[in-house]
Amino acid sequence: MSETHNKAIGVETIGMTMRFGAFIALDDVSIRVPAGSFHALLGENGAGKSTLVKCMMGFYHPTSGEILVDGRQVAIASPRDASALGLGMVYQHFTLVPSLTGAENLVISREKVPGVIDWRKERTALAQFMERMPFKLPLDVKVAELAAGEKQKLEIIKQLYLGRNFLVLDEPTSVLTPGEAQEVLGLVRGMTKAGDLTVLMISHKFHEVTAFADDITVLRKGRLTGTGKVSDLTHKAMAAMMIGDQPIAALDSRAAPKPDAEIVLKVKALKAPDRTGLKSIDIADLGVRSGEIVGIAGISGNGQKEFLEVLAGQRPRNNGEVMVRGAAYAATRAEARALNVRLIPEEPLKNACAPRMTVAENIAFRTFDVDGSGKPVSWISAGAIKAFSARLVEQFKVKTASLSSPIASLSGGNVQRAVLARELTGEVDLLIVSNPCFGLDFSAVAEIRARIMKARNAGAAVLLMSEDLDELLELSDRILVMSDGALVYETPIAQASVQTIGEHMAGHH
Amino acid sequence: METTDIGLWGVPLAMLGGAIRVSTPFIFVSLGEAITERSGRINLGLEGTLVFGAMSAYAVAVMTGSPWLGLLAAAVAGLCFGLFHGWICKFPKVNDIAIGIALMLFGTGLAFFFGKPFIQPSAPDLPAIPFGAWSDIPQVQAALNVNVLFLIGAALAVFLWWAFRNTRVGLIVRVVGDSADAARAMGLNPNTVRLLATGVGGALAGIGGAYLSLYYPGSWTERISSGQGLMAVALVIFARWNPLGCFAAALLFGGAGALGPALQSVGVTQGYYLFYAAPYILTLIIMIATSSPSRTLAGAPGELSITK
Amino acid sequence: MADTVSSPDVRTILDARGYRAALEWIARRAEAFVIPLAALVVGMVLFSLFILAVGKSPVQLYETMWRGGFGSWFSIQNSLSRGAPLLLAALCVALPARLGLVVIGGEGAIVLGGVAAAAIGVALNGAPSFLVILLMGAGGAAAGGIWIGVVGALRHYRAVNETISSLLMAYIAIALMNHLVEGPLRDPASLNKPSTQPLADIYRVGNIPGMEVHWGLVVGILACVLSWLLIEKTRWGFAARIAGGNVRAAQVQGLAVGPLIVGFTALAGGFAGLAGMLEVAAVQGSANGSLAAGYGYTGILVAFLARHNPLAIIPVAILLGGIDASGGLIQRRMDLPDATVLVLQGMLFIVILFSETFYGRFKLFNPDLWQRST
Amino acid sequence: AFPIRAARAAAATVGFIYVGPKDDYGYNQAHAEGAASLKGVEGISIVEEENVPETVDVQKTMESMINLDGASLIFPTSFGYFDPHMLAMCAKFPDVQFRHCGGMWNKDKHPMNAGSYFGYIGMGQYLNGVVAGHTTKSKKLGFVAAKPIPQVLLNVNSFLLGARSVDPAITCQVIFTGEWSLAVKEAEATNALIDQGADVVTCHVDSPKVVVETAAGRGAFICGYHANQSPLAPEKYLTGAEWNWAKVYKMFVDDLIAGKPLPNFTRGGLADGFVKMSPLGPAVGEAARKQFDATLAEMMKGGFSVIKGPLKSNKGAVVATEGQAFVETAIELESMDYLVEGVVGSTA
Ligand SMILES: Nc1ncnc2c1ncn2[C@@H]1O[C@H](COP(=O)(O)OP(=O)(O)OP(=O)(O)O)[C@@H](O)[C@H]1O
Ligand SMILES: Nc1ncnc2c1ncn2[C@@H]1O[C@H](COP(=O)(O)OP(=O)(O)OP(=O)(O)O)[C@@H](O)[C@H]1O
Ligand SMILES: [Mg+2]
Ligand SMILES: [Mg+2]
Repeated sequence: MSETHNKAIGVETIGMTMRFGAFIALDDVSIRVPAGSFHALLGENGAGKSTLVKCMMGFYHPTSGEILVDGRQVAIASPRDASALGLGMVYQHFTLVPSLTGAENLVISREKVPGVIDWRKERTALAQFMERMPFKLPLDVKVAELAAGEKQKLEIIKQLYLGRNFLVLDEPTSVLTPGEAQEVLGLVRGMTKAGDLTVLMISHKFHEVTAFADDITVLRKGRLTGTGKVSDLTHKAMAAMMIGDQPIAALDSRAAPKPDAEIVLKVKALKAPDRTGLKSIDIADLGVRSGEIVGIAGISGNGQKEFLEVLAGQRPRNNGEVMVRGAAYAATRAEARALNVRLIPEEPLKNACAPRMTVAENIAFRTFDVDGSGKPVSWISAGAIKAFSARLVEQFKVKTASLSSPIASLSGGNVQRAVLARELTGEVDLLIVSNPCFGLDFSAVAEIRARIMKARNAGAAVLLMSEDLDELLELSDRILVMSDGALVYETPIAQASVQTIGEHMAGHH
Repeated sequence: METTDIGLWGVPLAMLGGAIRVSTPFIFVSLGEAITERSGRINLGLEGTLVFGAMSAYAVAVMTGSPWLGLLAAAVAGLCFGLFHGWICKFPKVNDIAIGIALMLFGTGLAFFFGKPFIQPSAPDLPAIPFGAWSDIPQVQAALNVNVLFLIGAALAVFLWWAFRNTRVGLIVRVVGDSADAARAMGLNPNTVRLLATGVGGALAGIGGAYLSLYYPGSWTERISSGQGLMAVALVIFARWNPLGCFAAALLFGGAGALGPALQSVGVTQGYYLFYAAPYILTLIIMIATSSPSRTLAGAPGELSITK
Repeated sequence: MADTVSSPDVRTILDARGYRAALEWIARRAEAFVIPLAALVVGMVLFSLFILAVGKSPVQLYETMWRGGFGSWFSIQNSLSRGAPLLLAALCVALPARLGLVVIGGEGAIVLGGVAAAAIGVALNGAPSFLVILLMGAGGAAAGGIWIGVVGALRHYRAVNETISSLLMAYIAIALMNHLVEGPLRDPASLNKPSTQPLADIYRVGNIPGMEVHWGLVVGILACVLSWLLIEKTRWGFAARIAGGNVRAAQVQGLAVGPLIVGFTALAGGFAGLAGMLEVAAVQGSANGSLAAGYGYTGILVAFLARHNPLAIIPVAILLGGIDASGGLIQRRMDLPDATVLVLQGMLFIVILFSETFYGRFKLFNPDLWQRST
Repeated sequence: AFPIRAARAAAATVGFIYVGPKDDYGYNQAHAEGAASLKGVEGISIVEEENVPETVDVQKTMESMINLDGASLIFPTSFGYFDPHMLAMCAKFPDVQFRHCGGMWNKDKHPMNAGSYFGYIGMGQYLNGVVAGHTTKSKKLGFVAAKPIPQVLLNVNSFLLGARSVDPAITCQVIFTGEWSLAVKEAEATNALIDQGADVVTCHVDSPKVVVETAAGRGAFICGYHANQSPLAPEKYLTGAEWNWAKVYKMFVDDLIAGKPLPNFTRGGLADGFVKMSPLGPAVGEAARKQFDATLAEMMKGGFSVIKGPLKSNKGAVVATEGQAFVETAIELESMDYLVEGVVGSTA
C-alpha cells in the first residue's frame, strides 16, 4: 500500500549488455540515477531505452551487467523482485489488463494479495487513496472502456498505489493533453523534490525534459553517448548526443493557402454509433480544401477514432454523407483509387499492417492488384512487388533487415515510415492521418511532418487528427476541436491559442 | 417394478431428468475449458482427455472395486494430459489448437489401446442421491436421482464464477488470459499460470469422462463419447467464458438432447433425426441471436487465439 | 506493377559465384523439409519406445508399416486412395485459416455435398453422362459451399464465432443427411442400408487409368495446386492474406472483407462438397450414412500439419493415408488393436506440431547469419 | 517336397472385417467370437481387422488381406460392406471367395465368388417376447432400435408378437436412436421407455451393454441381443437372442479345407444352430419357462411363422390376411417396412 513517507532510492546499472540473438540491443551501458532525482533517458527509436529499463525491471534478463540499488548489488530475476525492492515502471505499451476494472487492476498488482479478496475493505481503502491523488478516475469500469489518457493516469496511479520508491516512466505523456501531462509530471516531480521518489523518464519531448528533469542520459544504437545536467544543455546539444551530426529534415515552407481552392472532403450531418453503442458521434459540417491541413484536436476518447473509422469504411453510419470532390464516398477500394484518397490510422502496425506479412508485401497493399497503368490485374507478381517495395524502402529510408522480414520485426518508427511510403506514393488528393508521430523520436517526427507538409504543398487536402497539440499547431492551417463526439470549436492557425483550444478539449468553455 | 402412467408429462420430465443426467460431462469439460481459456489458451484436445478419463476411471474402478478411486484416477490422468498440453504450448510458435487436435487423437488412441481388457468387466457405479424420494411417482424419483458429480459440478460453476472475481488465483488467471504483457509486468509467468490452468482443465475433463463410464451411461465402450468433449469446448464460447453460463449451456444441451427420445416415447415419431439435432439447432439459433457485429465477443479473453 | 523481375533465385544459381549462391538457395529452403522430417523420425523413435513397452518389436512394426503403406505398388495405391478424400477435406480448413478463421465443420459440407450430388444424379437419370457428372460436381460443391459460406457470412455479418457454428452445423448437416436418406430420398429397394437410389453406372467416376485410385485424387491435387495459386499468386489471395493478417488493415485498404470471407469460406465448403460428391460418384454409388466417415475431422489435422499451405497438404494427406493403410496390416500381423494407429498418429503429430518451435532457430538455414557466426 | 506342398495346399487364410471394435459386447463381438473359434483349426489362419468404416477403406482392407496376407476367403461382416465395396472386390478377385453377413446375395445379380449368410434371429426375438409377455406387469414393453430397416423392424414385430402370444393386450414402444452405436442416446432412450411404463426392454443396436445396464439400473427386466449379456445384470436378464457364428464359420471353413465349393446363400435359424437363446434367467417364471420351451420345440421342428394372418400394421394396413403365414425363410420378410399393431412407433 502506498505509504508516502517511503524514501526515494537510487539505482545504478553497470556494464549492461543485452543481446537478442545476434543483435546487440545494449552494449555495456552504465547509468546512475541518484536517489530523489528526476532523470531523463533519451535516444532515437530503437536506441535501446526500453530494453535498458526492462532489464532493470527484471522483464528481460541482460546478457551481462549488474544493478545496484542504493549502492548495494542486487539480483533482479523478475518484475516481482524489482517490485520487492520498490522499483516500478509504467511501460510504453499499456500493461493494464483490459477486461479487469481499475480496482481489480490495482489490487492484483500488489505484491501481497490475500487469497480471498474482501472487496468492501479494498474499495474503502482505494477510495481513501484516491482522495490523495490529484486526478479522479472511475475505478469500477473495465479498463478497456477507459480513454487512453485515463489509462495512462491509471498506470501512474497504480505505481503510486504500489508505493514505489523508484519509478520508470517510458514515454508517459504521449497520449495526454498538455494540461494532463503537466499535471502528471508535476505530481511525480513534487514527490522527487520531497525525497519520496526517484524518477527515470524516457521521453522524446525535449520541452518536458527541460521542464522537469535534473539530469539526462543518452543512448545511441545501444551505447551510452552522453550524460549531463539539464541546466547545462540546450535542446540542440541533446539532439546532437542522440543522433550525431546528421541533418534533421526541415519542414517545407508553407505554400500560401488558396481560400477558393476546391473543397475535397465534405462531411455533412454525419451520425454514427460509438464503440459502446451508448453514445454517438455527430459531425455537423466539415470541409477540407485542397492544399490545406485541417487539424482535429481532442482528448482521446472523444470520438476521433470513430470518426476515422467511418471515413475508413470500418464503421457503419446511421445517416449523413461523406463526399470527396463532390462524389459520395463509402471508402471502397475503387473509390479510394479513383479519388486518390489515402488514410493512415494511428498505430499503423495494429491498424494498417498485416504484422506477419513481409515488409515488401505490406508496402504493396495499395498496388498489388493493379499494373503500372492502374489497370486491374488478376495475377500478382512477387518480383514486381519486391522491386516496387525496394524503391520505396530506399526513398523513405525504411530500416529493415530485408524486404522479406515480417513487418512486425521493424521498430515503430520504421513501420510508420513503411506505411507512409505506401500511402504517400502516387497522386494524393485527400490524406487522412491520425497521430502519425506517436512514440517516434524527434528526427523521425521531423521527417514525417515534412512529408505531410510536402503533400499539402503539392495540393493534397489533409485531415490531421492528433492528440499532440504541438503537432497540430506546427502543421495545421485550421484547427478544429472535437469533444464528446462533435466538432465544438474552430480557429484558423493565426488566431489559435493553446489556452482556448485546451479549454474546448476539456469540454468546459 | 411399480410404474405410474404419466403420459405427456413424460416429455418435460425426461428433459429435466435428461438435463441432469446428460449434462454432467458437459459441465465438467466446459468448466475445465473455461479455466483454460480464461488463462489464454485453448485446449481442443479435451475430447481425448474425456475418453481417456472414462477409460482410466473404469479400469481403476474395476481393479480396485472403488468408483472413487476410479474418479481420482481419471482426474489424475486428465491432469497429466492438461499439463502436457500446457507444457508443449509454452514453446514459441507452437499452435495450441493444432496440438489440441493431435492430443484428441492421442488420448483417444491410448484409451482404446489400454481399454480393451475393460470392455467386458463391470465396474461399480458412482452413487446418486435420491432427491425424488418425496414423490411416489417412480419416474419423478428416477429423474431426481441425482449423481453427486452433478451437484459438485453445479457448486463448482458457482464457485468458479465467484472465484474469478474474488480470489487472487482467479484474478491471476484472468490477468494472464487477457494480457500476457501485463502479467509479465506484474512478475507473473504466463506460461506457468497457463500450464496449471490447462492442467486443472484437463483434470476436470477427466472427471467428466469418469461420469460417463462410472455413472451414465455407466460402462466403458469405445463409443462411450459421441463428441461431448469437443462440443463442451464449443459451449464455452457459447457461454462467453462465464462458468454460470457453462452450467446453463450444459443443462440446455442435456435437456434438448433428451427431447428426441422423449418425444418418440410419447408417440411423436416423424423426423426423429431432426429432433436429435435439436440441441445443435437451438444452440446455433441462440448464438446467432445473441451475437452482434458491432460488439466484440463480450468476455473473450484477450490472449485467446481463437477469438483474436 | 508492370516491371516484372524474373525470379532472382534461378539467375543467381547460374551466376559465376554459383556454388555459394546455390548453397544459400538450398539452405533457405531446406528448413521446411529438414525440420518436419527430423520430427517424423523423432516421433517414430518415441513410438518405438511405446511399442517396446507393450512388448512388441518396433523393427517388425516399422517393417510392417512400410509394407502396408508404401512398400509396394499396391500399398502405395492403398495410401493414395485413403489420402485422396483428405486433400479436399483439408482445404476446407486451410483456406478459411488463411483468412484467420478456424473452421472445424467440414464434415457437414461433405455429407451435404454427397446428398446433393446423389439427388442430382438420380433426378437427371438419362441425361448425357458428362453433363450429369459435371452437374453432380457443381451441385455437391454448391451444397458444401453454401453450408460453409453461411458459416463465413455469420462470422462476418453477425460476429458468430465460426469454430462453434461450423461444428454445430456439421452435426445438423449429418442429421439432415440421415433424415433425407432414410426419408424423402430413400430408395425403397435399399433395405437394410438406407440409401438414395444407386447412380447409373455411366454416372460413376472411375479410376485413374493404370491405377486403382479414383479420379478424386487428381481432383484433390488439382484443387490443392489451384488453391495455392489462388492464395499465393492472385490478387484475391493476396487480399485474403491481408484480411487474415489483420482485418482492420484490410478494411482501411478498402478491400471487400465480407465478400472475401464469404467467398473463401464458400470455396472451402465447395471443395468439401466436392469431396462428398466424389465419395458418392466414385466410391459409394449412392448417398448413405457412410458419407459421415470422419474425413472432415481428419482434414482439420491435415490442414494444421500442413500449416495451411495447400501444397503441403498433398504430402501430409498421403502420409496420413499411408499410416492408415498400414494400420490394417499392423492389426493383422502383430496382433495389436486398431487403436495402435491412433496412438502413433497422435505421437507423430504432436512431435511434428511441436517442431514448429524450431523454425528460424538454426543458423544453418539462415545464410544471413553465416558470416556473423565466424 | 511332398509335405511342404501339402502344407501349402492346406494353408488357407481367412479374413474377417468388423465395422466396430471386436469386443463390443454385441454384434462385432459375436462375429469375432465366431472367428476366434476357428483359431485351432488346422491349415487355417485367421486375419482380422476391426473398426473398418464402410468406405473405400474396406475395399482396400479386403485387397490388402488378399495381396499381403494371401486370404482366399473373406467375411466382411457389416451390412454396409456389401454394395458397392465387396462387389467391387469380387469382380477384381474372381479367385477369392467373399461371404457377406446379411443376406443380400442374389444369384441373378451377383457373382458366384460372392455369397451371403445370415441367421433368422427374429425367432429369437419372438422367444424373447414370450418370456417378456409373461414377465411384464405393466403390459408395456420397450425396444431400443437403431434404424427402421427391415431386419430391425422384423425384430421389433417378432418381440411384440411373442409377447402377444401370451397376452394380446401387450404393447411395445420402440425408440429409434438413428445410429448403430451411441451410448448416451441409447441410455436416454431406455430411460424414456421406462418412464413411459415399459418394464421389459430389449434392443437392436450394435452394443447392447448400455441398454442392459441402464434398464437393470432402473429395475426393468431385459432381453438380450447379439450375445449373452446376462453377466451384466444376472437378476434382471430374462433371456436373449444370440448369434452362433462359430457354427456358420466352421461350416464354411470345413468346405474350404475339403476343397468343396462354398455355398453362396446360407441362412438358418434356431433349428440350424445359427441362432441360439441365452439360458433363462432366475426371474423367469414357471409359466414363461413352459411356453418358452414349447415354442422353442415347435420352432425346432421348422415351418414356424411369426408373421401370420390376420395381422395389421400399426397404421391399419393389412400385412397378412387370414390364413396367410410367412415362415422365417419367406423372402417378403426381408423387405419389411411396417410395424405391427401393438407397436407404438413409426417407421420413418
Ligand atoms: N524481444 C526482442 N527481440 C529482438 N529484438 C528486440 C526485442 N525487443 C527489442 N528488440 C530490438 O532492440 C532494439 C532496441 O529496442 P528498444 O525497444 O529498447 O528501443 P527504444 O529505445 O525503446 O525505442 P523507442 O523509442 O522506439 O521506444 C530495437 O532494434 C528492437 O528491434
Ligand atoms: N526482431 C525483433 N525485433 C523486435 N521485436 C521482436 C523481434 N522478434 C520478436 N520480437 C518480439 O518478441 C515477442 C516474442 O516473439 P515470438 O516470435 O516468440 O512470438 P510468439 O508469440 O511466441 O509467436 P506465436 O504467436 O507464433 O506463438 C513478440 O511480441 C515480437 O514482437
Ligand atoms: Mg521504447
Ligand atoms: Mg506463442
